[in-house]
Amino acid sequence: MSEVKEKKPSGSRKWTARILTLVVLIAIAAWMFVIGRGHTVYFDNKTLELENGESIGTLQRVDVYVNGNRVARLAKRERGMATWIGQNFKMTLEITKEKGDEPYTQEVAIDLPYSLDGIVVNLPGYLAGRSQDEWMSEFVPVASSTTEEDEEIITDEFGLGDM
Amino acid sequence: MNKKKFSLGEFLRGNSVPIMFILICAFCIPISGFSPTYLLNEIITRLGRNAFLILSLLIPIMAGMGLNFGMTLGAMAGEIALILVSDWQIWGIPGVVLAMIISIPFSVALGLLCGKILNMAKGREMVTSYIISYFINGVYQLVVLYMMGPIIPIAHSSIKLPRGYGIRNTVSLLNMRQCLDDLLAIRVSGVKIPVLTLIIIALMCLAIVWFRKTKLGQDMRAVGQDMDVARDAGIQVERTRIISIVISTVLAGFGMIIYLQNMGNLSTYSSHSQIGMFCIAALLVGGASVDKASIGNVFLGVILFHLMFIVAPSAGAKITGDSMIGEYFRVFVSYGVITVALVMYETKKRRAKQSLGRQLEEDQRKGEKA
Amino acid sequence: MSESVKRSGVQGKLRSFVQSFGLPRLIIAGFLLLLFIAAPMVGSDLGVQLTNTINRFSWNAILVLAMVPMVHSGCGLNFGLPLGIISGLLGATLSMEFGFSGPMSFVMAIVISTPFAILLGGGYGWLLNRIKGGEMMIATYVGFSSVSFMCMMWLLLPYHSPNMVWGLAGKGLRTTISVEGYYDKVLSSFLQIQIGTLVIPTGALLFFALLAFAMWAFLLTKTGTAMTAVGSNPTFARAAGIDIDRIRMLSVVMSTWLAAVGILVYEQGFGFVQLYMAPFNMALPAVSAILIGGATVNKATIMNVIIGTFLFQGIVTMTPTVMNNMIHMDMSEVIRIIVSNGMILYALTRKSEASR
Amino acid sequence: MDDRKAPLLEMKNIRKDFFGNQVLEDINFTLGEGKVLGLVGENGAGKSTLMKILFGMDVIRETGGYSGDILLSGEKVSFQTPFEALAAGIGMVHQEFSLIPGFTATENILLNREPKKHSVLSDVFGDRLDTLNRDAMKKKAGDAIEKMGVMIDGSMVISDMPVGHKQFTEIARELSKDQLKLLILDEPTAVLTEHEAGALLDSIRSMAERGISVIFITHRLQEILNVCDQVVVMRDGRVVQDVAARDTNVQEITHWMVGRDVQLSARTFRELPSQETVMSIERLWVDMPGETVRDVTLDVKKGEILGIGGLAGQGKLGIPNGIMGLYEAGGRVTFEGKEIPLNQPRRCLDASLAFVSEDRRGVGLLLDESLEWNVAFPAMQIQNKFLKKYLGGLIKWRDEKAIEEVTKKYIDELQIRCTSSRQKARELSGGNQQKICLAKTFAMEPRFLFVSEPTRGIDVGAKALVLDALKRFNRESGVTIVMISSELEELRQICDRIAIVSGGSIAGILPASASSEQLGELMVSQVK
Repeated sequence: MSEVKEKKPSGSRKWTARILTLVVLIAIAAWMFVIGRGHTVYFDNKTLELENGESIGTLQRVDVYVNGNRVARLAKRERGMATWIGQNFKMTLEITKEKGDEPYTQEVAIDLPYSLDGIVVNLPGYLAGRSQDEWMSEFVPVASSTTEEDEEIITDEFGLGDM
Repeated sequence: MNKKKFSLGEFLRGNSVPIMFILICAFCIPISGFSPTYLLNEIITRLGRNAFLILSLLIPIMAGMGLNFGMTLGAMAGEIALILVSDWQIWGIPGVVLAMIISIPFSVALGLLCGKILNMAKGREMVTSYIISYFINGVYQLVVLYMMGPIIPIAHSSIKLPRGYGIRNTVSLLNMRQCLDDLLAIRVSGVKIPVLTLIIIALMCLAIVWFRKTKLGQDMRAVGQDMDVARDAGIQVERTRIISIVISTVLAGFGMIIYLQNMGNLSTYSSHSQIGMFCIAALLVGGASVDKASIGNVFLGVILFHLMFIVAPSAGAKITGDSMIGEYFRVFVSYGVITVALVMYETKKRRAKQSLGRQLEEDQRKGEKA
Repeated sequence: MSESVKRSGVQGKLRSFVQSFGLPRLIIAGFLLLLFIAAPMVGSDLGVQLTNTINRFSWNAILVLAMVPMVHSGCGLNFGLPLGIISGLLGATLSMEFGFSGPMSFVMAIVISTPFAILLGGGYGWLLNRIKGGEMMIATYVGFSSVSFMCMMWLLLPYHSPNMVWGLAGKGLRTTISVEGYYDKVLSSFLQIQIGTLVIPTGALLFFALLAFAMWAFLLTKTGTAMTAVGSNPTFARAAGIDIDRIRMLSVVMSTWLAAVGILVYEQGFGFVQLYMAPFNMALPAVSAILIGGATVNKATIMNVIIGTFLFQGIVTMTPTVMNNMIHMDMSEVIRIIVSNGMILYALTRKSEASR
Repeated sequence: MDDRKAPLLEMKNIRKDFFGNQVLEDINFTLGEGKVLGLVGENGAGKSTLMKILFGMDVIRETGGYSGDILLSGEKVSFQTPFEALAAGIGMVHQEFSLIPGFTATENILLNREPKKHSVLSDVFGDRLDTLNRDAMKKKAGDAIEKMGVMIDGSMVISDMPVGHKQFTEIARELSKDQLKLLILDEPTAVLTEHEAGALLDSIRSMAERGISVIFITHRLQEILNVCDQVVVMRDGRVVQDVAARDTNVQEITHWMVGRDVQLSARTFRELPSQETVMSIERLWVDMPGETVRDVTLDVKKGEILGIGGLAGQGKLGIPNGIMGLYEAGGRVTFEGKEIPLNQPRRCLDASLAFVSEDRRGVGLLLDESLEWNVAFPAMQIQNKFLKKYLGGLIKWRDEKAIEEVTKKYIDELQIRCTSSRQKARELSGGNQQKICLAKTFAMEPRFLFVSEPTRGIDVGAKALVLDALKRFNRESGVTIVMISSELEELRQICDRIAIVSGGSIAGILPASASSEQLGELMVSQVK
C-alpha cells in the first residue's frame, strides 16, 4: 500500500474499459427493454364465437389470481384485468364450471406477444384448448375523450399543490 | 486565532437558518394537530423522494460554482427519459433503470452546454445558471410540445395531446409508481420505510464521500477555492468546472426519476420548474451556504424544510382561518431562506476582506508602539 | 477604382454597424420585419397587428425604462423589479379602497405608491449596497420573496371595497380586479387617433415620452453624470469624491418608483389589476426587452428602451397570429421564452462585461 | 568540482524589449551547481523580466519573445510555458503566494502532483478518479519539509498559518519536486520576521549543500552577503557587476545599484520657493495592501516639488492613496492650517487637493467613456464647473460645449494623440492615457497635487512631456506638487527635495542635488 507505483492506464486499456462500460450499459438497457415490457391482460368470461360457427360457452365463475392476489372474480359475461411485466404471464384460475360444481384450480402460463400493450384472453376458449389466435386478441382502447382539460399554455406558476 | 474554542454566539450565527427553522417547526407542529406517526411517515417519504436530488447540488458547490440552479436541466433530461420509457411501456423497476440510462446522454449534453456557458460567465455563475434553466425550459417545451409526435415517435395516444402531437400536461407513471420504494419496504408501527430507496441514497452518499478523496475531487476543491492558483499548478480549471456541472446534471436526472417514480405521475411542463428552487432551499435550510455544503446539511435540510412544508398550511389555516395563508407562507419561507443565504454569503465575503484590513491595522498599531 | 473603395467603405460600415448593433439583435429585428411582411400574406390585418404592437408597447415601455437607472449606476439588471410593482399595486388598491374613481384614481394611485416605492426602494438599495458584486442573483430573490410575502398581505390586509374583495368571504383581495370605472384606458383613450384599423393610444405614448424625457434630462445633470460614472468605474467615482452608496441608492429608488408607475400604466391599458403571483415573472420580459434593444449589463440608453420594447412586444404580439395562420401551430410562447432568456444569457456571457 | 562539466545555468547575451523599449541588454552570467546567486537591483532594473524569461512565462512570448541563449547544464533551452521550465528542474517561488487557502500544507505542497491509488473507475473515466494516497502524500511532503530544514506542520490549513509559514510551504512545494535543480526565490524574506528570515537563510544553505542551485532576489543586502556565493548587480537592464560575495560589502553593492552616469549638468537647482509649510503629515499609517505605510511624518513646503522615492513595497504609494482617502488611513494631516479628515475623498478634493493615481486604468480613468467625460468629470462634480443652469439653478445640465472646449485645450497643450475628444479613453495608448489623467487634475485647478508614478509604463517621449507639463504647472500656477516615483533619476530631474521611504516610514529627506549613493543608502536602510 505504501509503495504504490503510479500506474497510468495505457490508452488502449482505457478505451477498452470505456467501450466495455458503454456496452454493458447498452446491454442493461436492452435487457430492461425485454424484461420490463408491461402488458395489460384482460380476461373475458364470455362466449367465444369461432369462425366456423362453433361457440364455446361461458363458465359459471372464475377467480383469477395473479402473484397470489385475487385480481378478479368473474361471473358470466364479465371481464377482468391485470397488469404484468414481462412476456411469460402466469395466473392461477379457480374455476367453477357449472352451478353447484366444486371449484378446481388450474395454473395458467401464457406467452404474451411483445408488441401488444393490451391483450384480451377469452378464458372459455383458452380452457377449451383452442389455438392461440382464437382466444387471444388485441385490446383496442376506445379513444378517450374524457381528458380534454389540458391545452392551456404553460406558465411558471407556483405549484401550490403537493410537492 | 484559536479556532478550537467553542463560542455560543459563533455557533448561533453559523447555524442561524436551521435554528430558525427548528423554531418555526416547534411552533407550528402543535398547532397543526398532525399525529407524530403521520409526520414521521411523511418525512420519511419525502426524504426518499428528495434526498437524491439535493445530493446532486453538492459537487458544484465543492467546485466553487455556487448553487447549481441549472440542476433543472438534469430534471428535464430525466423527464424526457421517463416520457420515452412510458411510451415504450417499460414498467416497474426495469422502467426506472432504463429511464436512468436513457437520461444520461441528455444530461451529459445539457451539462456540457451549461458548463461551457458558465465558464464564459465566471463570477456570476448563479444568476447565469438560473437563466440557463429558463432558457433550456423553452427548448424543452419546444421538444416536448412540438417535436414529440412528428419527429420523435410517440405511439400511445394516452400521453399525446388530442391534437396529435405534443405531450399531455400529465403523464401517468402509475406502472412504476413507488416501485423502488415498495421493494424491500418495511413497516415499523405504521411508518413505511422505503428501504431500497434509502439504500440507493446511502450508496450515493458513500460515492460522494469517496469522490472527495479522488484526484478529481481534490482538483475541484482547489479550483473552487482559487482558480488562478489551481491553473498555475497545472490543473485544467475550465475542464474541471465543466465536469462538476456534468456530474451534477446527471445526478439531478437520476434524482428526478426517483422523485417522479414516487409521485406516480409527471406534470410535463411544471414538475421541473420549481424543483431547483425547492432543492436549493432545502439544502440551505440544512445549514449549507453558497460555498460550503455537506451530506449532513442535505438530510437536516430535507427534514426541517419538509416538516415546515407539511405543517405550515394547516397551522396557518388554524391561526388565520384561511388555508391559503399557510400555502403562501411556505412559499415565502422558501424564497426568503434563499435570499437570506445569498445575502449572508455576500456579506461574509465582504467581511472577510475587511477583517484582513483590520488585521493589518492591528499589526501597524503594534508596530507603532514598538 | 473609386467604386471599389466606396464598396469596401460601405462594407466596413455595414460590418461596424452589425458589430455595434449586435448579431442577435439584428436577427430579432429581421424576424420581426419578416412577421410584418408575412402578416398580410397570411390574411391578418396589418393595421390591427400594428395597433396591438403599439398598444403593448405603451403598456410595457415604462417597466423597461425602470431598468435604466440601475444599469447606469452599475447595479446590473434589475431582477428585483417585482418590488416596484408591489408598490404600484399597493398604490392601485389603496386608491380604489379610498374611493377615488376615474382619472383621479390613477393620479392618486401614483401619489400613494410613491412613498411605498421610496420606502421599499430605500431598503432594497441599502441591501444592494451591502452586497456589491452579487446584485443580480439577490435582486431576483428579493423580488420573489417580496411577492410571496405580499401574497399573504393581500389576504390579510383589511381591504373592504366590494369591487376588490372576494364576494363570499367579504375580505381578502381577488386575484384579478377590473379597473373599469377607475382608470381603465385613462391614458390610452386620451387623444386617441384612429386611421382605418390602426389605433394609436396617444396619451399613453405621451406619458411614456414624458418619463423618458425626464430620464434623459436627469442623465444630463450633474447627479446623472455621477450615476453613469459610478456604473462605469466605481473606483474612479470614489476618487472623484462621489458617495457611491448614495448614488446607487438613488438609482434603486428611481428604478423602483418607475416600476410602480409602470405597472399602473400597464393596468390602465390591460384593464385589470393582477395580484398574488402575477408580478412574479414580470422582471424577465423587461430585462430581456432592454437587452434586445442593445443595452448591456452596464450600459443602457433611452433608445435601447424604445427599440427593445418595440421589438420584444412586436414579437410577442405578432408571432401567435402569424404563426397560427401559417403553420397552424402556436409556438409563440416557446419562442418568447427562448428569445427572451437567450438574450439575457447572451448579455451575461459577453466577455467585455465579465471583466467587472 | 569538475571544471570540464558545464555549469548548471548559463545565460548568454539575453536581450528583451517591450515594444521597442529595451529592458534587458546583453545579460551574461553563469551559475554553478549547488551555488547560491544573489540578484540585486532597483525596481525596474530588469530582475523580474529576466526571471520571467528563464521561467518561460507567457508574458514574454506574448510580447515577442527574447533573444540570446539560456543553457541548462550545457544544453540550450527555451521554455514556452512555466510547466516546461518546471519539468526541466527549475522551480520558482513568486512574491505573491500561490496557495489554496483551505488546503493543508501537505495538500498545497503536492498540489496537482499527489501520489494516487489506482481505482477501478479510473479505467473508465480517466486517471483523475484515482484516489489520493494520503499516507504517501504525508511522507512526501514531510520529506520536502525536512529537506528545507524549517519545521512546519503539514496538517495545518494555510489560512490559519502565519505569513512566514506560507512562504515556507511554497518553498517546500518546489523542494518536493524530485527533478528540482534550480530554485528561484523572488524576495522571499520580504514578509518574514527576522527570526524566520534567519531560518530561511539557513535552509538556503542546506539546499545548496544538497546540490540545488538557488537564485535569490532580495533588497536586504546583508542577507545576500550572508548566504550567497556570488552577487549579480543589475541596473537599467544590464548586469553591472558579477562578483563573489566575499569580495564585496553593502556599501559597494548600493553604489553599483544606483550609480549612474548622471547627466545632471544641465539641471540648475533652485532655492525652495518658500519656507512656509503648506501641508504637514503626522504619524500617518495607511492600510494599502503591498504598500503599507507604518509611521510617516513629513512637511511639504509651499510651491515646491517634493519627490518621494523608495523601493517597491516600502509604502511610498500608500502615502498619497491614504491621504486622498482611497485606502484606510490614520494619523493627522493638516493643509493650509486646517486639518483634513482622512478616509473621506470628498473633503480632500474640496480642500483643493488633487491626485493622479498610479493605477491609471483602475482608478484614474473611465475607460469606457469619452475623453471629454474623463477630463471634465471631477471638476464638474467637485467644483460645479461645466454646468449650465436652468430654471434658476434648479436644474443643472452638463455644458457639453464647455466640456469639449476644455478637453480640446488640454489635447493641444499636452499633445494628446487621439482621433477626437469623443474617443473612448480605453483606446488611447498608456502615455496618452496618463496625459488625460493629468488634464483631469489640471482642469480642477488644485492648489496641491499628488502625482503617483506619472511615467510608469509609458514611452520616453511621453515621459519627457509629462514631466515637463508637471514642472510647468508648478512654475506657472504655483501649485505644490508631491511626486511619487520609483525612478530616482526622474525625481532628481524635476524635484526640489527628495524624501526616501523605507520600511513604511521616511528614512530621510535630501535635496535633489544629493548623490545617487546617498539616496540609495537611504532606500535600503530600513527595508522590512
